[in-house]
Amino acid sequence: MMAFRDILRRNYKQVIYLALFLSLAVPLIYPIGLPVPIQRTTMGVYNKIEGLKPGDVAVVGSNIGAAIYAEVYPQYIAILEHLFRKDGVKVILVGHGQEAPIWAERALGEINAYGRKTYGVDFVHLGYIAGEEAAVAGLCRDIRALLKVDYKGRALADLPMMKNINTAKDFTIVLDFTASADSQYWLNQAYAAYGTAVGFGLTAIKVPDAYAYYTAGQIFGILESLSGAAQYEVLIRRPGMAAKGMDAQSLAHLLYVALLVLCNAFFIREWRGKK
Amino acid sequence: MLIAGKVSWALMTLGFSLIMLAILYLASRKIYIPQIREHPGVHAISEAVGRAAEMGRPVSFSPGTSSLYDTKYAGDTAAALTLLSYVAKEAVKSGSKLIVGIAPPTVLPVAQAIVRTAYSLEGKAEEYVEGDTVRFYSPDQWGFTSSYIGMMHRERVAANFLFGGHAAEALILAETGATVGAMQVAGSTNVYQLPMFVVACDYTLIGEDQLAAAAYLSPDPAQKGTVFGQDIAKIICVGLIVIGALLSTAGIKIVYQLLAS
Amino acid sequence: MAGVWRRIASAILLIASLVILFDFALRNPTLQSVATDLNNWAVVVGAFALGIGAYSLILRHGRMISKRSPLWPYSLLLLGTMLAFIVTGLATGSITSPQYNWIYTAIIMPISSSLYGMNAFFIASASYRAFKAKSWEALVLLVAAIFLMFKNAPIGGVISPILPQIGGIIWDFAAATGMRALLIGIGIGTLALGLRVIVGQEKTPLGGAE
Amino acid sequence: MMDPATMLSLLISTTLILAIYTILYRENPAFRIGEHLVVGATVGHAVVLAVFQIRDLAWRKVESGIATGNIAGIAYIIPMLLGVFLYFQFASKYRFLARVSIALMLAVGLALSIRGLIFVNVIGQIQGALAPLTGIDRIAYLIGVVCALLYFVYERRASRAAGPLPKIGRYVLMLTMGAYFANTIMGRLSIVIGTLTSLFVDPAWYLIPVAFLIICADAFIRRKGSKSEKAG
Repeated sequence: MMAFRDILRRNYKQVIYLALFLSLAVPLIYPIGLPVPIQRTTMGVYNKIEGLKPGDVAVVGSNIGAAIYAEVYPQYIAILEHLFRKDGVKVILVGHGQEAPIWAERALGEINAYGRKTYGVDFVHLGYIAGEEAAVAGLCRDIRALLKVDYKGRALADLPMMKNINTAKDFTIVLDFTASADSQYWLNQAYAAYGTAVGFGLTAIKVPDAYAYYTAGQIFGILESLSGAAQYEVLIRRPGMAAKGMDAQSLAHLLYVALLVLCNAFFIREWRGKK
Repeated sequence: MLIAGKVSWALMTLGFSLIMLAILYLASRKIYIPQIREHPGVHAISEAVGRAAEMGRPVSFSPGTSSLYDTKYAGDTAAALTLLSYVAKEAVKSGSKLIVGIAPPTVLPVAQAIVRTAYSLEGKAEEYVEGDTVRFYSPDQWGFTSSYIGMMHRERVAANFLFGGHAAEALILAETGATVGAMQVAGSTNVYQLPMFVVACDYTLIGEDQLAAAAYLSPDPAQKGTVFGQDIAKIICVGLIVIGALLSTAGIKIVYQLLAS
Repeated sequence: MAGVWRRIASAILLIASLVILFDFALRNPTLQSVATDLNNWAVVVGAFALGIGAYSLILRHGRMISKRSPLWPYSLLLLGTMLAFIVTGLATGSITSPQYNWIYTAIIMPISSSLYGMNAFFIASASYRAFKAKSWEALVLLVAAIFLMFKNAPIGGVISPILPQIGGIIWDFAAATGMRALLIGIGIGTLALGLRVIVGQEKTPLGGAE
Repeated sequence: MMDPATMLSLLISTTLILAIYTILYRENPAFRIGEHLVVGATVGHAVVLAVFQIRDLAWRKVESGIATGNIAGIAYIIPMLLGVFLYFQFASKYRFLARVSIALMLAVGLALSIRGLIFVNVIGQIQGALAPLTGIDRIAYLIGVVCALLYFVYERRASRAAGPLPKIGRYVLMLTMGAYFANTIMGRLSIVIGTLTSLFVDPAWYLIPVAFLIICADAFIRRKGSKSEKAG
């Protein structure tokens, strides 16, 4: 017992690291299924997509990069999955970062998009548009003035789905996945100028900015970081990487709180002892 | 032909600059030298170096992972280099070994020049070892991090200074420093990494504190003038906020519109 | 000779920074193209600086190998890896060739992501050490952190729905007050530091007062 | 079944991840190997990038500038010269040449920072603070931001004249630091969860217990060693 206490005092860091490793690894191997309460902002996105009718057009802004992959990519997968389950809803993928198309293609592969629906009829991948907000504005004003071909170089005229889609007026909803101020682009260009409904999938750091728009009723919903993705996975009953990670998140957070309580308990005892 | 929306920027930059330059002029002519309060972290720098000398263990310094022409943290890097000059002089005076770890290649020649000068000013030019006192690690954030923490472990540094634009590696460097028992003073203008420094380091120069400390520690007293200029600029900002908020409560949005012009 | 060059350095510092500052507020195509070129010039000069870094590394590790200092095999490993990357990169002529990608994903990616992820472990040990309520300041730090943890992790809402709400209030307050003041202060401080360097009062960032 | 190249890549990367994480236990040869590998690799990578950058950003422009007589293109000789000047800092006689190159980089950086920070940080944040005082929360925000700003007043007399406000500002800043610290946890955990998930794939995860066994053995040997030292 003495020896154990000695180890704890001298190597408390190693003990903490081991505890954290276990609290992350165990739920990853044996998922516990801790409850995930659903936030209003997530419900907003879910209800909006649930309410889409055949013929509606959903634009998915795929601005995922390696830096935000961990938080936003799971949301992206969950949303695409939900959209692809809705019959007759047309999906357009477009981004404004160079990396965007690579991640979009990877996600399409992951949900087996090409096997489930017909490219050009049910969904189109436009690749990425260079030029930041000006490019988004151009896309909203007139798609064909900005883009002649899709990601793989097929002419837009050859894609039957794009026949009646010309401006942002023809988009039913826009869901932008991003980590930076570029979420503003769609809000300014699509919502403010054409009244298209806009929603976001964001990293935790960016949520506070977007929250102001949500409370003002300018956007229909936000997916917040990994927890937003996990909630969505629960909503569409497709537990994936986020829901699995959520158990680990919960346990790790509990461990952090326990550590804070513990260190203060030790501190107070020490302090009293000195008195 | 000012661009719409940038008028307020031009006016504010110009106005603040004039105030700062005016006080800088007054101070350099010794007409008015403002009294600047000392941040406890500034005092801690020399204390940490002294402690390292007593223990016979080295002092380490990182001027951040942002380059000299960084679009956001260039000022941060410049401030860190000014602080490096101070730390180097203190370290040479006290006789403790100094190790400077560099990530951005553009900062390397500057840091080499600063440290070399510090050694030769104390007449210890032979103690400066090319490539070893100022060490280039890697331009890559994580390459740099792995080397820096490896160095802290192997050299058992007793004082560690982290200034300048650090990114996600901030906590890793600071916590490793704490693990090897170093006394640490840190500072940054990267607001997302400041909390990491506050939690893991002994003293932290929060945001503007670091930029002001660079002026405070300068041997040239005139530089304190700009610190007072900073104060005036801030008090103007406080005035704008208070008046603007009160006016907008009354339904007048004039301050907001002025700033948006 | 040296005096002339020193004056050239001061002139470049002043003119280049003024061009870039004026370009922000004035609509002028010439100014804009000069500012863009200046920016590119800095990047080109910066690319040359890497040579100094590589030289410095080779000098240090070469010395360690020749002196057979205790860690010399690692120095050999470092220089060997560096050489391998340079040769593969220059030989294939691009950094996107499959060979290059393979060593990149096998070596750089895993090490970077594991170092990045190490933050989670260090958050644990740092908070255990630092979040003792030794002073009122530390107590404020601690309380804010605890409520934010309950706000973010789903478990917080399960324990009691009030916890995330308090966390939300603290978060809004922090973003609207402390963060705001911090950002304003940094903007003003950077302007002041920049002015000192640009007008030549502060020479240290140029390489120390000579 | 995986192809051999992927399998090899997976095993190497898993080994490296585990080697890097051993630093949490103590500094050791496995970590050193990872450390020196990543430095060598990233510097090599950066050298290649820099060579291409000089070629594409400067050399090609000079070439086409000479061909078409475009002065702006030919002018890219200047940064290349300035780049070479940097190396003169090793020769004590010509050290002043390097200052010219440094001045250019510093001017660009400082000017870009000033313009962005005044526009986004100062003007943007003041605008954000101008919301009407419609509720108790808004009033609290106003008082908080003023106190926190006054904390950053450095002149002695002005700071004293502000009374207790700078002190309150310090608490506001600490609250902010605590909140932002805790708010990053989730993102950081996501990354480590991602790394762990990549470790738990079939051939890779066998290496985890091996790593743990090595660490335990080392700890045991060191413990024994330190005991016998005490005895001796």
